Amino acid sequence: MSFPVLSTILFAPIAGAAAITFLPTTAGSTIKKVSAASMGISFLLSLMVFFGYNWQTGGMQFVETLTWLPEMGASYSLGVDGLSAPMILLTALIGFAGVFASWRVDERPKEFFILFLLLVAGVAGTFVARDLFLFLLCYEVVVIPIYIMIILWGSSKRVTKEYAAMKLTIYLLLGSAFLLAGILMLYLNAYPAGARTFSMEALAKAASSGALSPEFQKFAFFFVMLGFGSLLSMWPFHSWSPDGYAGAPTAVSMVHAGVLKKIGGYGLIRIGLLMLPLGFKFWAPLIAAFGVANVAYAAFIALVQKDMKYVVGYSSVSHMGYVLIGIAAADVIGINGAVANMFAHGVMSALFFAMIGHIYHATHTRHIPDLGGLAHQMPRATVGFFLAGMASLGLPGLISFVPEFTIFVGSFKAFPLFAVLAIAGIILTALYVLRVLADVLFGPRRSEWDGVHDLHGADWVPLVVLGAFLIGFGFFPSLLMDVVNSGIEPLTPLLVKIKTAATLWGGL
Amino acid sequence: MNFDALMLEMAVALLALLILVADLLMEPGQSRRKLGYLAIAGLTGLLLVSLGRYGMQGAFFNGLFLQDDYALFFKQTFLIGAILVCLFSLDTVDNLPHSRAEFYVLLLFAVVGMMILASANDLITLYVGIELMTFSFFILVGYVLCETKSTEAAIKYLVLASAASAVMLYGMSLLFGIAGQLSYNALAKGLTASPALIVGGVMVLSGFAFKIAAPPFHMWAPDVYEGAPIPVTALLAMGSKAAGFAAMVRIFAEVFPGTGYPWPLLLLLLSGAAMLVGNLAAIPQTNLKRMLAYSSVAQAGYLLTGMLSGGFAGVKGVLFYLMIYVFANVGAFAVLTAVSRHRNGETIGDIAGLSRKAPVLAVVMTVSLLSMAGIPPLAGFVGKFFLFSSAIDAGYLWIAVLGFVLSMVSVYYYLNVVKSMYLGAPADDRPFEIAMPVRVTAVFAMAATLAMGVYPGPLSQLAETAAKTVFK
Amino acid sequence: MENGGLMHTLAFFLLSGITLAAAMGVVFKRNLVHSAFLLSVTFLGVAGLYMTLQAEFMAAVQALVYSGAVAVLVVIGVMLTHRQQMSRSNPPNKMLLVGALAALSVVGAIVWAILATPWKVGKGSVVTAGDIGRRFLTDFAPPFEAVALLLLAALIGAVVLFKGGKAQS
Amino acid sequence: MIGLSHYLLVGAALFGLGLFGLLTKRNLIAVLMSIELMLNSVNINLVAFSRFSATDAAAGQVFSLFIIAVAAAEVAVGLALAYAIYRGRDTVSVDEMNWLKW
Repeated sequence: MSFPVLSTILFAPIAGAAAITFLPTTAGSTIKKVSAASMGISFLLSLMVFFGYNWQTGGMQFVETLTWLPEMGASYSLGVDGLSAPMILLTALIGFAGVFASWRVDERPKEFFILFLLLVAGVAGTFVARDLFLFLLCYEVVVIPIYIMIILWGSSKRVTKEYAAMKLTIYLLLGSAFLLAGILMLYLNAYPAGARTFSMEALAKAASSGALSPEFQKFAFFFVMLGFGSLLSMWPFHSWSPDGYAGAPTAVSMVHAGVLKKIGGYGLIRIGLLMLPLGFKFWAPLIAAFGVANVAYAAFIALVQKDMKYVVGYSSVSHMGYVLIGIAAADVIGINGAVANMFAHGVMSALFFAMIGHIYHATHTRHIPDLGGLAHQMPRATVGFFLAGMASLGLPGLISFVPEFTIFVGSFKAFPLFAVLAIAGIILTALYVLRVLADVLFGPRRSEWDGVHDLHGADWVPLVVLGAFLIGFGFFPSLLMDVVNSGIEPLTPLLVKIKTAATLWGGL
Repeated sequence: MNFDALMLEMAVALLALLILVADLLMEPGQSRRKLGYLAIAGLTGLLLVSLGRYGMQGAFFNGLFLQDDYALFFKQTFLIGAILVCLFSLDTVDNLPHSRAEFYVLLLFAVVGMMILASANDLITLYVGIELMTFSFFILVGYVLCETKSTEAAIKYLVLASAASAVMLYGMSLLFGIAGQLSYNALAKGLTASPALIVGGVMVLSGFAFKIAAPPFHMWAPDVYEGAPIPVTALLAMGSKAAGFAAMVRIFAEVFPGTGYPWPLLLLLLSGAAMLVGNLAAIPQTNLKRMLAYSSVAQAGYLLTGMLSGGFAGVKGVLFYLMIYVFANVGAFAVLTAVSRHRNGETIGDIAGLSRKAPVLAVVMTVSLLSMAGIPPLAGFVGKFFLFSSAIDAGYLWIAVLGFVLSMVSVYYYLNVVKSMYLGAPADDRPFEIAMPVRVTAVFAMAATLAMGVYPGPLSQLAETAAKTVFK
Repeated sequence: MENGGLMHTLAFFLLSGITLAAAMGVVFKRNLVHSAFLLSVTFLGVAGLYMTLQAEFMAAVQALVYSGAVAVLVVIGVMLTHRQQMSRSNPPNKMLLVGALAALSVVGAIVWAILATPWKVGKGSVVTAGDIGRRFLTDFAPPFEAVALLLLAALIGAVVLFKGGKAQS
Repeated sequence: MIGLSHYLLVGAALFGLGLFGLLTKRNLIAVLMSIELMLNSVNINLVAFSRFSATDAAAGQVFSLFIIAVAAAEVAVGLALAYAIYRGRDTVSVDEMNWLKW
């Protein structure tokens, strides 16, 4: 067996966390260096995975398999395909940037970085798992560290951080309760007792071989949809998200908005579409409708927010709407766009939160009316903020233009009305993004911010690495799209097969 | 008479008598810690011996006493629980005003009772096993007599347990009337559908519901848990429950299936009620022992789902879950012992700021509670996975959904404890002293909870082998 | 006593009347001492019923252990713990109605079960003390030994609790 | 003619009286006495069954002997507890035990 790249990506943060437990509480800078080193290893290896992934051959690569729980049919098996390669890169990228965005955490740094590294490892695990049991294990690992991080290092604004943390935790866990039930049903029904397996490939095969009746698929998919929908902040299960992000410390907001939510979209495709295709098709119109609700509703709310983090929080809810519409289109182009958009949104929201975190650290406020003219005092942060904002409204040449465009192309055939409504949502996005940029960065110089620090030292890292991807993938979209496409293209036969399957409302 | 069949029970009983005699030979004022070590060493030795006894099948005393892997698995569960409880109760016992050695003696007697329950294959053995366990607990619960709470809890436990026994006995007498015999095998053949079977079965089930603290017979649990000394609460929580399930599963697997009544429906109601009542009532609790009591009511509900399917898959889940529940429970109660020694209280306020004073204990507490909630990668998740998948497999989907949802609700009150430990300010500035045995127990319990969550293979195989021996 | 005869019928009604009347006294009397003595009478009545069932050994044990030991123990308990006015020492609590309803419904269910079940009468037989003794030492050896432990536990317990009660005062 | 059901009905009545006392008595010792009534009703059942219908008649009587032994021990422990709490509080009324919620 060759060098276990994926396992190293997964276990480097865990090893880092284990090393930190033996460091004294006072060794703040050593703790940060250990975290940076372990995340650095993960990041470099994930770059290697992403760029080393042979998208012309496609399929699962970097495969690792170990027997784990044979009597349950679960194995420790990892691998990446075109769908998960971007996601694992995104995870490591944001995890790496997150460590540097937390460089100024001086209160109980030991606990902070242990929890952060565990969180990143958990997220990474969900994306490289080829086994549903391993996926579940990693899926729920992430919630508890987030809870503790929010209550300890978060901030109370509109709602207290305890409330925000509890709300987020309970929403996600309740969602996961339904997800677990759905997955268990799938596991138990796909194969008879004795031959049961958690292997994702085998389960996908069960669906295509007709072992799962359409009624069962509809039923089970509903549970899966509730689970992943609440994780993806699908309307009406979204309300934990803005509160949670506003309460969370910067790095947690980055990871959560950047990658954790994406598990929802990833799961809808990997588990919902592949393992329960008929159920997926049946509920797709509802998902698309919820997606439109996400786009429009969250954008409207974002317009009137006064706290920067709430603006970005609602903006992330709104962007997830596009992802939902793209996935629901059940069409290669739409899903391509959705996956690419998840990556794009991950990078830009992480950058957004990193910059907000920095501005908040410098000015001690996130209240938009209190801020203004920061471009004078903080030109570097302004660049980052501006980049993220422009990407958010889909400026050509930045990362999210191509994915969003692809979603519209893909979804227009399936849901013309919804696609048009969603395009209209872009106008709202432009409005709230520009409003924040104008109110916070531009305008007359304000003397009270004269003494604040701009980005310096470790603060540069998030801006540089995230910005590089924002621009790089913007100018060379094929770097991203080719890989994604290699994962989605093979779904064509499946998508064609379910083209005529029953749906909730017929064609819309 | 077959001594080999009774080997483990007799060895534990002899160990108890040995401690009793040794106590008489020791100076009155002398510390009784050595006797505690003796108990721990003896039990550990027996645990090791018992590992070699898998695969020994047999029915003794005319088929009234069974030796099989199922019973053995339970006996090991009890032994492990008792060893860990002894370990973290060493200091508590040292601080008792009197009768320190008798504490270990009674604890061992309780273990003998549980072991007999696991092997019982007739109603008399079952009854006597229950009573031996319960009697030891009456006294242990009331052990700290300077505390009126403790005495009061003992009285409540005595009255309610005796009443529950009386109801159960009445039910048993009706079963005897129908079948004319008392052994499970004979009952299985002789029980015919009749009104007396319904009434008798329900009464027997009520008695079991009391032992496992399932509603509406759970009312004793919060009071008794709160009043009893912490180590006793720990043993009561896992021992009484595990022993209750040990006997109950056997009866429901061997005696009731052939009678033609839908017994699983009753279990379904009991299970749903336990999950709902336990989880919802736990939310407003501020005393951690009461909170854990209601949480244990909820655990009984989860465990009952494993009995719905009436097959070995569910029973395997029950066995697995009970074993890991022992570790989660020991972890939580060991931490609580340390906190209680420091603050002389067990409320959520007493545990505040624990992460600053004793970070290791705070982590142990967090892990134990989250395992009870069933969050991966802790063992509780795998346990619930086995239980609920057996229920879904048997067609009881909605009870599993309810279980999943309510276990996520339970995270709410568990996280309140976590919040208090991590966010709250410590209530005092005194240095926090942790006795070595408590620390060792706590860390061991946490390691076990983690290990069995990440690699449940060996334990689940063992549980499966054991579960299969009940379904011949 | 031979089964089925007039004597037997008379004895049954007399003894069960005594038993139930005494039991009602145990429950409804306001004076705890009276209740305790009536409890003893109930036990003797039950012993009599055992005689009518030709279970002489049971009757003897019932009379000795229950009427003798247990009832005396209860009386001692009453005497030890009650020094105030005895005439109102055994009052009911506020749940009379609830308690009555609960008890009645349980008894109703039991009576229904007894009357509606076709009992297979006829196979039973008279049991001698020898049978019982043999069973104790063969089949029921494990519970027999366990009960010995249980009595020891109760003994230890009584001592521990008594000591504790003393230490406290 | 007196048959099985008669004895069972006497047992049922005794059980009901015991249950009623258990639920309505205030005094701990009275509660213990009520439980004894319930246990006696069980014994009547067992002995009656073993006389009239049981295939294994001895088992029923053995069972009731076990119950008698356990009941005696129960009374002993219960009274010791009653005494302990009486020493501390000067009362054995169950209602007044309010440290814990009843």
